[in-house]
Amino acid sequence: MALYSEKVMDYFMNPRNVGVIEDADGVGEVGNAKCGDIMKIYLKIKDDIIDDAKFETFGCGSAIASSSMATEMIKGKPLAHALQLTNKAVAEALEGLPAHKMHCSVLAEEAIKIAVKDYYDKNRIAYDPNQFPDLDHEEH
Amino acid sequence: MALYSEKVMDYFMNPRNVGVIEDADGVGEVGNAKCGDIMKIYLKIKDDIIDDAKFETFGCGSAIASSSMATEMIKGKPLAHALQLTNKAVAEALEGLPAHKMHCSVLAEEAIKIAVKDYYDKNRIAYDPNQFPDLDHEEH
Amino acid sequence: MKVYADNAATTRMSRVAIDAMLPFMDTFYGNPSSLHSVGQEAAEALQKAREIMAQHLGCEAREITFTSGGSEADNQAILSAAVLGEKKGKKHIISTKIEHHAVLHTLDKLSKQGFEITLLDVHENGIVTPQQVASAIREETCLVTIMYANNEIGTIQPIAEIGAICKEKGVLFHTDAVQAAPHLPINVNEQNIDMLSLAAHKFHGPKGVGMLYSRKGILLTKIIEGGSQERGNRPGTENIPGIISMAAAFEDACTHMDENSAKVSALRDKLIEELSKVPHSILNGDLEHRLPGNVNFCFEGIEGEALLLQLDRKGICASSGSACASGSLDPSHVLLAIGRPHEIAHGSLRLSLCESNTEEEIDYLLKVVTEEVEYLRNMSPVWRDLVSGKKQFML
Amino acid sequence: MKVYADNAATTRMSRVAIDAMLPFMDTFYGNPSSLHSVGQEAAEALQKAREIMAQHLGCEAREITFTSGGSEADNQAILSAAVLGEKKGKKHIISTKIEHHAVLHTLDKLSKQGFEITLLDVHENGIVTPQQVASAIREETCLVTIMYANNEIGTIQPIAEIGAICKEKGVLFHTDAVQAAPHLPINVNEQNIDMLSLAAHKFHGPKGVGMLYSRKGILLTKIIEGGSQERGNRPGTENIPGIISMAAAFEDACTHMDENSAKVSALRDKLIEELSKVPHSILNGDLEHRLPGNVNFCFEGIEGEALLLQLDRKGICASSGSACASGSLDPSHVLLAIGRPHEIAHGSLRLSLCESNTEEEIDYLLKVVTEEVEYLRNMSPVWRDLVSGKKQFML
Ligand SMILES: Cc1ncc(COP(=O)(O)O)c(C=O)c1O
Ligand SMILES: Cc1ncc(COP(=O)(O)O)c(C=O)c1O
Repeated sequence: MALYSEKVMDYFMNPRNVGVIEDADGVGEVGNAKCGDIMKIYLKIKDDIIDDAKFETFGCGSAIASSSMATEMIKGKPLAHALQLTNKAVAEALEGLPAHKMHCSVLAEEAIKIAVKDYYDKNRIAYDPNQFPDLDHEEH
Repeated sequence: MALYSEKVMDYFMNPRNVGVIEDADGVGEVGNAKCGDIMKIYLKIKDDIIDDAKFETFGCGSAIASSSMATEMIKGKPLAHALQLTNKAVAEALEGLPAHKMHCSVLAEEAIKIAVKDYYDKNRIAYDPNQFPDLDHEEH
Repeated sequence: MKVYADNAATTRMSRVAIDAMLPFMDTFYGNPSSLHSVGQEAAEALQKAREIMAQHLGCEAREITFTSGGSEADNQAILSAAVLGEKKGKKHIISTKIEHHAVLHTLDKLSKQGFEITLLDVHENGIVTPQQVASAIREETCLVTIMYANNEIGTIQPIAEIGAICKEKGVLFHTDAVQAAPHLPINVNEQNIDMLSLAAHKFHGPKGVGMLYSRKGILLTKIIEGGSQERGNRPGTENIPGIISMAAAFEDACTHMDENSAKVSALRDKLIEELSKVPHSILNGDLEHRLPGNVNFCFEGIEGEALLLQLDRKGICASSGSACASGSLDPSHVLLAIGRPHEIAHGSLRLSLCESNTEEEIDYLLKVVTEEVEYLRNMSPVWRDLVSGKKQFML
Repeated sequence: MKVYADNAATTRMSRVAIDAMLPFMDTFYGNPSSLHSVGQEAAEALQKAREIMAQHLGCEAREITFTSGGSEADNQAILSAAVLGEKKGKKHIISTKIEHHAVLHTLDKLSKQGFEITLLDVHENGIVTPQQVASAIREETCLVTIMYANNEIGTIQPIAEIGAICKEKGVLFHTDAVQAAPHLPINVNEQNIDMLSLAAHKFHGPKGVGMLYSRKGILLTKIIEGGSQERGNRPGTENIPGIISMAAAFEDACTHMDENSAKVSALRDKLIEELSKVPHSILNGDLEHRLPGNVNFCFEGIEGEALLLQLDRKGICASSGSACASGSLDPSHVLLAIGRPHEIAHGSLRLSLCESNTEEEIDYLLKVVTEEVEYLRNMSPVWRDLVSGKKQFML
């Protein structure tokens, strides 16, 4: 019973999609340094499809793995799909996270949603605000 | 730091003067089986000298060693000498007893004194009763 | 000849237990709380040890808390039940007069804190009946704690039946299985056990390691404060080599329980049969409901410590009453509880066997014990009085 | 390359410690409470171990109580002082904000029982001054408990001076020397220490064994009830192999204290000098009053756990904050107490060395730590904001 599953270690050690998209269509940043985790997701969107996704993360192993896995799960998928991504799905794709690290998958879910919202806002696309997390809350 | 000194073990393992003197001139018995120790000392006395001394003991290793050592310390000695034998002297001759076993040396001292008193009583020799332990007390 | 017949006091570590331990001293020496691989290797081994223990107790791994020994496990079980009881205003605890001091002294402490303690009497064979327990349980009872098998006289209690009564009445049931495990079968669910204590050094495992099983849902009270080891129930860096070794020894003993038990019981029965022939002696404990390795006799007219020292001189390691009580001048509370008078209780001998004892050793034991009892009787003024008719034999 | 740099979490058992232990597993395996020779051999070895510990602490053998570890020793010391204090109506205890959880959580428990606890602040280097202690002592103070050296940042406290103040004011002084011993000299009389805790696994001894020194005359409170082992202060069959092994490891370390300390300090100083060159990093703890083996840095813009995992992948075992706090998401209470903001405290790395670490290992450590800090900074949005000027550097 190692702390992390092999999948988590793989996505931490060999993170997919790490980096910045300079001309991103949507950017989402959640978390704060005081709590020890910040995630930033960059999206490149073409015809309602996520053409590219990248992340930057300040945080623990499972935070890095969660953001890496989350970007992989939405790349090439329609925006609607990205909006349906749950933290549970991220954690399951990682073959589980320790209970006290589940919040990392929540951050990944939120960062993606905020990035989509950013894209909608920038492009003045109408949406239901209730489907997005509240940026101002401080607890993670 | 074994429980008992080598001397105690020697006097327990190879007890000197164990046995009965059938025609003893004085016999002293102290202790009680409820407390786990009974000592009986037999004295043969000639011209105020302890010609022979033997013991029987129901009790632990240090009780047996104490009675054996005590009989040895008084054999061939004047009665006055036997009356001056202290439990401390017995314990010292045994190179020490554990604190919770010191009462065994007290029993040995008392048994000898009671045996001398028995001799005085049988032979109607006057003595100061205060120099003898009180037979009736139950604590040891 | 050297004969170790004091396995109820402690046992020699087995090869299995030592071999299991060694790699965790200088190869897998990590702290399981450390995130790095050396630490996580230790964490994995710890979890595996927990699973092994759980498997043989019929419980879940997370229901196991490793402790520093049997005493700590007993203390924690009882204190936890007391804290839970107190919250509900239930401050009555039931136990027996023949428990180990780790239990009795914990109950003394609770009694000073306002708990009411009922110590059940036992019958002459050392057994407490389920009916006694049933009648003692009240509305305010929060715990029944009764040992599986007694360390001095080897009596096995009807714990499954007692457990069933407790379950029915909604009272927690703890059993001190330090002497029972792994000589007797244990399945905490079938036997209705809520909490159970073990100590590794009683089954060829290491000293300084024990275990508390506690059914899930029972909130444990910490007796040591600190880090969050053992799900927060037992702070302090885990004794990994000790725990691994305990699990190996336990598994080994459980696997061989039937054959060991058959072998040891046969040796025991021979000892009991032959020693019963010593005049004015008596077996302590029950003949049938008895630990495979336990033999305990009282011999009239002699004192136990002297007998022990004589036996030791002939290479035999035995005990009189319980080893832990040494330093005390009172005879064993267990022998008094089964009705032995003080005079007789002082003259007790416990021989506790294990599967490495041999037939030849038993023959030697019989010869030497018989001789030494006679030798000491011959220098005992009590024996003289009995033989001469000045006093009456009690046995 | 494999580098174990987490010796403050636990150490690899030394050959000396293992060799001392082995014979007590299957040759001298007796229970010291047993009267027979196998038991008495164990009792003699136990006494010898006690004398060895006493000799190197400058105390008497009977002032030593063996426990299951450092946490238990800390708990027992503090509870004993509290019980003694309460009897005299003195219910105030002084400690610091950077103690181990074994101390802090015991104090929390006492605080719930009506004790008033003063946790002194420490300076940015982690030091508490004797003057702070002197001004905090009141009429009702029954105990000052301050660690000899801190487990996270390695800061050494002026315990002899603090002890002198306590002695003058008639207040008991306990020090948790779990990290200090046997790397720093200890003499309980010269340093005016009334109680002191040790744990064997921190100095290449076994896990599951510790020790409490308590000056004669101080009545200890049992935290485990049971038999009369350890002069009645610590019931439970003694962990003889563990205790013997602890004494051997302690003696070995005390004998080589000067050379080990010189060697380890040199390695430490090189690490500190070189890591200080990493931009936007800071050393935690005092440069001078520092454990020979402790190095602790904060690196801005990254998180400690991720760094640990990266280092582990390269064969380096290190720690971030204290191992025992793992499972918690809060940054180390010690780093917060020395004034590191949360953001910075999250990015800490502790490397703790011992005498078997080598120059080559240090070079490897330096190379890998520098690389991995840079790697993680490059994927950190915080670092990007700092570098781009969107946020201001704190370090
Ligand atoms: C300063 C300090 N005190 C107490 C302890 C507790 O010791 P143990 O885990 O051996 O109980 C530790 C180590 O974990 C420590 O570093
Ligand atoms: C029945 C029983 N309970 C508890 C204990 C205590 O175990 P330990 O000495 O390992 O703490 C013992 C053994 O001494 C025992 O025989």
